[in-house]
Amino acid sequence: MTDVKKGAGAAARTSVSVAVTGSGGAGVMTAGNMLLAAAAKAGWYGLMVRSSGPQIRGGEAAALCRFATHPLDCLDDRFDVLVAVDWENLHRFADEIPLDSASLLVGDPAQGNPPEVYVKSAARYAQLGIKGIAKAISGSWPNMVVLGVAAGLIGLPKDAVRAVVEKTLKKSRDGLAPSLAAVEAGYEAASRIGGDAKLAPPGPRSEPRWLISGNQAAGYGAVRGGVRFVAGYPITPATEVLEWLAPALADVGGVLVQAEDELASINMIIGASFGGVPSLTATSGPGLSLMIEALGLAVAAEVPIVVVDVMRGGPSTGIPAKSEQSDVSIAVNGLHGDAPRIVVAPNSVSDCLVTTQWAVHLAETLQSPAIVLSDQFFGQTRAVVDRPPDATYAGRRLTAAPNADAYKRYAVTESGISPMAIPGNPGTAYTADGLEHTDRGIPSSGARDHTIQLAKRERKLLGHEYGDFWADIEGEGDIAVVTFGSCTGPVREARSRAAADGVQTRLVSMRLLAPAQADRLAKALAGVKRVLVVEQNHSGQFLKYLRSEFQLPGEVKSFRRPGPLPIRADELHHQLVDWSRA
Amino acid sequence: MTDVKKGAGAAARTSVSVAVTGSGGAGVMTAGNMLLAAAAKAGWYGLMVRSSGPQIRGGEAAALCRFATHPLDCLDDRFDVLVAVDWENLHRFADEIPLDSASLLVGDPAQGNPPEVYVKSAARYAQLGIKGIAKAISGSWPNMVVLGVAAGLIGLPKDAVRAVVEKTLKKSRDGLAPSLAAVEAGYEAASRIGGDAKLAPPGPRSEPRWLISGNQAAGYGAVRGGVRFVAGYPITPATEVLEWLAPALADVGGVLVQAEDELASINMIIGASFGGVPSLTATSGPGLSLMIEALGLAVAAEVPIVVVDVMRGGPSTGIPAKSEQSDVSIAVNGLHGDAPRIVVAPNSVSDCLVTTQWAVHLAETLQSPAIVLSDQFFGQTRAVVDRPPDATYAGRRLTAAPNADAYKRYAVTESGISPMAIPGNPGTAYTADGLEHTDRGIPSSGARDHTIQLAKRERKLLGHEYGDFWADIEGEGDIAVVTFGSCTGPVREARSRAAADGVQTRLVSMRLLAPAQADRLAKALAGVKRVLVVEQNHSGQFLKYLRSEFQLPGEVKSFRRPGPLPIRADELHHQLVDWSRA
Amino acid sequence: MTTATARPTVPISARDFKSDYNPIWCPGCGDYSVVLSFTRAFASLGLRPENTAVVSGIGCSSRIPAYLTSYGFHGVHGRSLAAAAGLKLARPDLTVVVASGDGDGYSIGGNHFMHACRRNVDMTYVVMDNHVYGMTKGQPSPTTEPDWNSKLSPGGTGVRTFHPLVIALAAGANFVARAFSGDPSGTANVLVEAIKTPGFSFVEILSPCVTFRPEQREWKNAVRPAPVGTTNDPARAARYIMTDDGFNLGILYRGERAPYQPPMGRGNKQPADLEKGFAI
Amino acid sequence: MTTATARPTVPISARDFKSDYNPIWCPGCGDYSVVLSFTRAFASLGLRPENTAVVSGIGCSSRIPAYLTSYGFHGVHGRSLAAAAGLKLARPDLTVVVASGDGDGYSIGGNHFMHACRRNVDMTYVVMDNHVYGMTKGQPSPTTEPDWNSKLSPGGTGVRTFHPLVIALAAGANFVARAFSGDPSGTANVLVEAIKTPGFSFVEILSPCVTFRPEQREWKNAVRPAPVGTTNDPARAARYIMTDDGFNLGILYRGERAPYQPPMGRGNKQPADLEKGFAI
Ligand SMILES: Cc1ncc(C[n+]2csc(CCOP(=O)(O)OP(=O)(O)O)c2C)c(N)n1
Ligand SMILES: Cc1ncc(C[n+]2csc(CCOP(=O)(O)OP(=O)(O)O)c2C)c(N)n1
Ligand code: SF4
Ligand code: SF4
Ligand SMILES: [Mg+2]
Ligand SMILES: [Mg+2]
Repeated sequence: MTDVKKGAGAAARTSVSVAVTGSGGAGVMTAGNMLLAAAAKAGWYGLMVRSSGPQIRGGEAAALCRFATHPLDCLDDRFDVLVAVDWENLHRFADEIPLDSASLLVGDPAQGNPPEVYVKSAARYAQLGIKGIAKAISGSWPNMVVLGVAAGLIGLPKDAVRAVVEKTLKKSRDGLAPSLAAVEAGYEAASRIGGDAKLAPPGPRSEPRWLISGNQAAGYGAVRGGVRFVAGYPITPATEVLEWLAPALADVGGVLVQAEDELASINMIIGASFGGVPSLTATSGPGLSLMIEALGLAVAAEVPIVVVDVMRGGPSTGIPAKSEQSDVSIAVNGLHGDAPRIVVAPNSVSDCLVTTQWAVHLAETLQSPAIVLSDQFFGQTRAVVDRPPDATYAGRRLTAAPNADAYKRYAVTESGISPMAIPGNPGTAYTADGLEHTDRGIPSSGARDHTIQLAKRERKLLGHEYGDFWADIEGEGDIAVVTFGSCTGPVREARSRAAADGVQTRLVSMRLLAPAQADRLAKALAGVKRVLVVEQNHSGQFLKYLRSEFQLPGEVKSFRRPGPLPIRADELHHQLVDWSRA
Repeated sequence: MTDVKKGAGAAARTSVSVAVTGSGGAGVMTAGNMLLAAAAKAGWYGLMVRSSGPQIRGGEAAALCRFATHPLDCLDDRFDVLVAVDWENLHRFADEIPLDSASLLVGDPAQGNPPEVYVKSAARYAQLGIKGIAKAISGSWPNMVVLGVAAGLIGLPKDAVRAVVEKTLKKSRDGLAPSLAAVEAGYEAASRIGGDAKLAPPGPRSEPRWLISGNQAAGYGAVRGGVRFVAGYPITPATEVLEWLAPALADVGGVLVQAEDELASINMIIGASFGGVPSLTATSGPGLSLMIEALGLAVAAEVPIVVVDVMRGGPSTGIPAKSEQSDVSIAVNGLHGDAPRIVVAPNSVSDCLVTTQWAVHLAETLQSPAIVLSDQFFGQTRAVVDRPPDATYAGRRLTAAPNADAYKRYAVTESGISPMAIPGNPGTAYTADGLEHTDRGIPSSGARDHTIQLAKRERKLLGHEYGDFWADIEGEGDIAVVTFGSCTGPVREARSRAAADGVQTRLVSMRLLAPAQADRLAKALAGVKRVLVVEQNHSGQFLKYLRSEFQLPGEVKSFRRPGPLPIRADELHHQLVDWSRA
Repeated sequence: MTTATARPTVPISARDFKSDYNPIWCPGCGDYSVVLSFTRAFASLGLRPENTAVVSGIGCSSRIPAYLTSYGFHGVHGRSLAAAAGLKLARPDLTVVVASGDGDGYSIGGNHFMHACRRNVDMTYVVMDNHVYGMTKGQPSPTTEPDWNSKLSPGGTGVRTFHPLVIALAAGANFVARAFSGDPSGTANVLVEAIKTPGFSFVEILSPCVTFRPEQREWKNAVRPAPVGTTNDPARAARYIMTDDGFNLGILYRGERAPYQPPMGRGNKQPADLEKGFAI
Repeated sequence: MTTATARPTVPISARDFKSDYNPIWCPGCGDYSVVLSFTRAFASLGLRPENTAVVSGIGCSSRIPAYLTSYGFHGVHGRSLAAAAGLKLARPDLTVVVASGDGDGYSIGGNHFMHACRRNVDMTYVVMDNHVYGMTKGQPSPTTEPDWNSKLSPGGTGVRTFHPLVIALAAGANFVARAFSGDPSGTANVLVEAIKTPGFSFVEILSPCVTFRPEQREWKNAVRPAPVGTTNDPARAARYIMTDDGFNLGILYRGERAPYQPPMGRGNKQPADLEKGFAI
C-alpha cells in the first residue's frame, strides 16, 4: 500500500518505491546511490538497500530505493517502479521486489522477455530500449539512462540529478557530458512512459539532514560516546563500522587496530579499557560466538566494553550478507556462569548512532560489557535522516582517587558500582581478575565472596535508572505490539494503517533488552488484552526471552519469520486488523 | 538429619558422614580413598568428595565421605565425625563440614585448639595425639592412624581396611607393616573414643558394584555409545574424562588427541564425525564458550557430536574446582542464529554413564550436537554404585547407500533426518556446509531454502520420540519439585524426609533439557498446585529456561544458591514442609 | 598418502573431479585455475572421489570444495586444519587435502597452522595466497605489504608481513612448496608430490585477487622456478626461503619425519573389558 | 619502554613491587624466583608501581600479577598478549609486561604469540616454561618432550617439541632471550634489557615444575651462559638457536625494528567535525 497525500491529486504520493536491477557491471548500485543523493538534495527522505547474488563481484544486483516526504525506517511492501537494465537472473529478486497491477515495469525488449513471475504480476510493462539509447550517446552507460528514467518517473527535479552526476563525475571530464545526455534521454523516456508514481513535493527542511548508513551511525555514536580504542576483525555485514572508524578515530586521537582474529580483538579492547580508555569492537554472529569467553571476563573483572553485533542470517556462517534478528538468545543468554550484561538494540538507521552512544555510556557507567544488536538491514542501508539530537550520554566511569585508602577494586557498594583505579593512578595498584575474588580482587573460592560478588554484579545492572530511553512506547489500545530493532519500522507503518482502519494499537519497541525492565514493561502493557510479538527469526527468540523474564498479559501471538525477506508492514497490518475483529 | 534404621538400635545408622582433614602432605585424600574402598569392599555404599584450598599442591585438604546401606547421590547436611590431623586453615572448611552437638570431632591437642566455629558447634571434642601415635610407630604416617580411627568409629570391619591397605601398598614392602600397625592403633583409639556413629550392617549385594567417578562414568558411557574419536584440551574439572578415555580408547581401537585449544578440539571432532566416526569432547565453562561457534557449525552442517560440559563456578574463570549449575543458559541458548541442539543432564554419578551414552545415541540419530551438562560434583566425586544397566542406546546414524540416486545430503524428509553419506561411500560425494544451503548442500541465500532448512533442523529434534528417559518422575502430591543434575540427590532425600512428615511431593528431574518436552512436563505436573524449581546457581537459569518454554502451573517458587556449597536436603526438606503448611 | 581401500575399477579423469556447481568467483580470479590443478592432481594420483576429502574454512579460496566432486567440508573461518586432522585421524584411509586463504590460514587460523606443522598428520595444506581478504572486500591479511592502503588500514598496517614458508619450516612441516595459480600444470605437479609425501605437506599457491589487488595480474611476470632444488635440510631451506623474494616456485623442502601416529593400544578390547577397572 | 609520565619522587625498591598476597604455588616451584626477578628489574629500571602493568592468562605462572604491586590483569587462558597489546596501544605511557606459561603462551595462545612478534608493539613477553601444564595437574604442553608419559598421553604425544625462540625470530620478535628462574639476578638483568629495548621483547624463562616434572630440579646443572653474544642478525640467531640444546642462557637476539605505531591522523579533530561527511 502506498500512502497518497490527501488532496494532493492522485499522482502525488508521499512515498514511492523504485528498484533498479541489472546483471554484473551494469552499475545499478551507482544509479541507485545517485537517485538517493538527488532525492536527498531535493528535500525528500529516502533509503536504499543493496541486494546482490552470492557472487563476490559481477553477479546480478538490485538497488531497492524508497523515497518519501517523511522519514523512513523500512522498505514498502511492494514497488511502484522497477527499472531493469536486463532480465538476467531477475527472477531471483522476485520475493524482494514484489510488483502488482499498480506497478510499472520498465525494461528493454531487446534483452528478451520479463520473467514469468512479473508477467503474472500484471504490472504495466513499459518497453524501453535502454541499451540502444545508451549506445546512441557515445561514451554513456545504460545506468545513466536508467537514472534519468527513474528520476523522471518519480518526479525528481532534473537540477538535483544533474548536480549529483556532476559531483560524482567531476574527476572524469570526458564522462560527464555523455552521462548528462543519457540522464536527459532517460527523463524524456520517462515523460513518454508517464504513470502515477510522482512524489508529492517535499516539506520544508526544518533541521539539517544526513545521508548515512547504520554502520556509519554506530561508528559515530561510538566516537560521540567517548570510544577512543577499537580493535576488530573484518566480517560481513559489520566491516563498515570498523572501516568508518579507522580514519575517524585517527582524526580524534584514537586508535583502531586490525586484530588477528575475534579472540584477539575482544581481549584487546578489554585490555585497553582496563587502561581507562572506552573501547569497542564490531562483529557479526560468528565473531560474537568467538567473543563469548572474553565477554564473561569483562563481566567478572568488571571492565566496560561495547560489542556491536550486526546480525546476519544464522546459524553458523549462515547467510552472511542478509538481515535476520537471530542473535537475541546468544546476546541475552550466551555466557557461561551467571553473567549479567547489557543488551541494547537500535530501532532505526539513525538510532544506531544514539543507541550505540548510549551503550558506551551504560558500559562505562556500569563497568560492564554492553552488546548492541544492530542488523544487516540497518548496517548496510543508506538513509536520509534528520540529524539525530545531541544526546548527552557520555561515558563516565567512576574512578578511584589517587592514594585511596586501603583501595578495594571490587568494594561492595550499595549501587554495586565500585571506583575503578586507572593505571597511572598512584597508590591503588590492583589486579583485575576473571577468577572469583574478594572485594580487594584476591582470588577466592569461598561461598561468601562468590555470593557477594555475584549479587554486586547483578545489582549494579538491575539498580540502574535507565530512563525512558529503554523503549519507544507509542499509542493506546488493548492490542500491543512488542518488538525491537529493524522490525520497528514495519510495525510503525502497520500501526498507522491499522489506525486508519479504526484499529488503535500500542507499540513497545524495546531498546533495552537486558537487564529486563519488568516493571516498565508491565506499565507499558497495563490494560492490554492482546500482545503481538514481532521479530525476524525462526524460533521466536525474542518471545522466549520475554516469557523467561515477564508475565505477558492476555493473549499472546508471535509474528515471526527468519530472514532474508523483511517483515512487511502490509502483513502486520492485516494481522492487527484481523485480530482486532477476531 | 541422619537416617536411623528402624529397630537397628540407636547406634546403627543407615548413613554416616565422615570428614578427614589436614594440611599439605598429611595424606588425607589417601585416607579418604582407602576408607571408601574398604567400605565398598565390606558391602556398603558410599561416596567421597575431594575439597581443597586454592593451592596447587600442599594446601589444606578435606576428604568428605559418606557411607550408607543404600545408594547415595549426595552428601548429607552435616557430618557425624570429623577427624582433623591438624587445625591449620580448618576454619575454611566450616561451611562445607557442618558439625552440630551430635557430631564428634577428633583432633590432636598437640596441634593447638580447634577453630572457634567448631568449638561453638558444641560437637563432642575427643582429643587424640594423632601425630604422637604415628611417631611411636617407626615408618608410619598420621593418615594411617586417621584411617584406623575413622574406620573404627563407623564400624568398618578391620579385614576390609587391611585388605585395602595391603593392596595399595603392595609395591612398598617397607611401608606396609608400619601402616597396618598405625591402622591398628587407630582402631584402638576409636574404640576408646566410642560414640554412636556405627553403620548398620550392609544389605546383601544383589548386583555387581563399581567404584567410579562421574568423569570416568561419562568416559565409559561415551565408549559404550560408540564414540571412537575424542579430541580435548585439559580443563578443571573435566580433564579426568579425557584422561580416562586416553588409554581406554586406545584399547578399543579408537583415538584421542590432545588439541592445541578448544577451538581445535571441537573442530577436530566435527571433522572426525563427518568421517563417520562418533566423536566427543569434554570441557568446562571457559572451554564451552570457545566451542560456541563450532557448535553452530555442527547444527548447520548436521554433524553429530557430543560435548560433555563438566560445570564449575562461573562466570569467566570463576571457581575452577568447585561445582555449580550455571551453564544452563549457554547450553540451551548460547548459539548465534536459530540453532536447535540437544542438551541432557545426568542426575547421579552413575547416571553420567547412561546419560552420556544416551547423548551419543541422540546426537548420532538426530545428526546434531548434544551437550551433556555434568558438574564438578558428579565429575570428581568417587562413589560406590550398582553397576548401571546395559542401556541399548547405541549410536546409529542414518547413512546413504552407495551410488544413491541424485544424492541430496540435506534432503527434506518428514522426520527432518536425511541420510548422511560417509566418505568412502561411492557416488554420494557432497560438501557439508555451515553456509545455508539447498537440499543438495549448495550454498543458498534464498528465503525459501533458508526457511525449509531451518524447519527441517528444528523438526528432527522436536519430532523425535525421546521416551521416558527424558526425566525421572517420582511420587504424587500437589507440590512438585522440578530440578535437574546434581540437585536431584538432595531433592530425593528431602522428599523422603517430607514424606516421613506426611508431606507428599512429586519429583521431576529433567534429563532432557532441550528440546523442551512441553507436553510431557505438562503431563508430569498435571494437578500440581505448587512448583518448586531447584537449581545451583545465582540467577535462576533453569527456572528462566522453564518459563521461556513452558507454562508452569500454579504457584512457582525458586530455590537456588550458587556454588560452591551444595544445596542440602535439610533446607529443601524445610522448604517443602513449610510450604505445604503455608 | 594412504592408498584408498577400494581400488579404482574405472580410470577417473580430471573432469570427473569437477562438480557441476558454478563458482561464485569474480571473472579472472586466480582460484579458478586452482580447481583445475586439484582435479588434475587427483586424477594423476589415481584417487577416487569417494576416498578423497577436501576440507576448508571461509573465504573466496575456501569455496573450492563445492567446485569439486569429492567429499567436501566447508567449515568455519580459520579452523579447516583442525577439522581435517580430526577427519584424517578418524579415517586414515582417506586422502585429505585442506584448502585455505591467507586470512583464513595465517590470521585467524595461525595457531592451527603452527600446530599442524608440529603434529605432522598425513595431509596436504594448500593456501591460496592473494595478500588480501577477498571475501570481505579488501582488508589486509598477514601477507599483505605493510604499506598497502585500504579503508580499514589507511596508509597501510605498518606490520611486517608474515612468512608462511619460514614459519612452516620452523614449526616442523615435512614438505614446503610454492606454486602459482597461473601455472595450473606446475601447480598440479606440486600437489601430486605434496599428497604423495607422508606427513604434513604445505603448498602456498600465489593466486591473484583481480578485484581487490588488480596489480597482482603482474605476478605472472614475477614468478620463476626456484634456482635451487629440493632440500631435506630444514636449516638450508630456511636460509634460502628467508632471503627469496616470494616468487620462487617449486618444492623447496621435503623432510623425512614419520607422520603422526596417535597413541594406539592393542585395540582389540571390547568396551565391556574396560569395566574391570571399576569393579569393587 | 616509555618513560613514565609521573617522575619518581621517592626511590622505589624491589620490595615495594611485592604484594602482600601469598602465592598458591607448590613449595619449591620455580616461579617464586621469577617474582623476585620482576621486582628487581622494575626497581632497577626506576619504574613506579602505578605506571607498570603486568598482564597474564591462566596457569600457575599466570598467577604472577597478584604477587606484585603494580597494575595487574589476570585474564583468560591464552589471551594475555591481546589484552596487553590493547592496553599498551591505548596507554603508551605505561610499561607493559606480559607473564605466561608454555601452555598458555604456546598452545592456546600460539596465534597471538606469532602475531605479537609481527606487530611489534612495545612490550615484554615473559614465558615461564616448565614443559608441562602445571595448573591442570600434569599434561604435555607444546614444549614437552614427545616421549614424556602422562595420563592424557600415555607413552608420550609423539609430537615434535615447539621451539619458541625459533618461532619468535621467524615471526619477527625484536628481542629474544632465554633465562633460568634459578638465577634470579641473571633473569632480572635480562628483563631490564628486554623492557628497555623498544618493540616486542620475548624472554623465555626455564622455570621448573617440581610437582609434575620433578626431574627439572636438575636444570640447574644443565643451564649455562650462551657461548655466543647477542646478535642483531636474525638469520644468525636462528641458526644458533636451532642447534642449541635449550639450555643456553642470555640475550640471543636484539633487533632494531621500530615498534608498532598505529595509524594516527592529525588527532586534533572534534567528534562533531566528523559529521561533515554525513551532511547532505
Ligand atoms: C569467525 C569469522 N570471522 C570473520 C569472518 C569473515 N570472513 C569471511 S572470509 C574472511 C577472510 C578471507 O580471507 P582469505 O582467507 O585470504 O580468503 P580470500 O577471500 O582472500 O580467498 C573473513 C574475515 C567469518 N566468516 N568468520
Ligand atoms: C579456555 C580454557 N581452557 C583451559 C583452561 C584450563 N587451564 C588452566 S591453566 C592451563 C594450562 C596451564 O599451563 P601453563 O600455561 O604451562 O602454566 P603452568 O601452570 O605450567 O605454569 C589450562 C589448560 C582454562 N582455564 N581455560
Ligand atoms: S574478491 Fe578476489 S579472491 Fe575473491 S573471487 Fe574476487 S578476485 Fe577472487
Ligand atoms: S604445579 Fe608445578 S608450576 Fe604449578 S605451582 Fe606446583 S610446581 Fe609450580
Ligand atoms: Mg586472501
Ligand atoms: Mg607450564
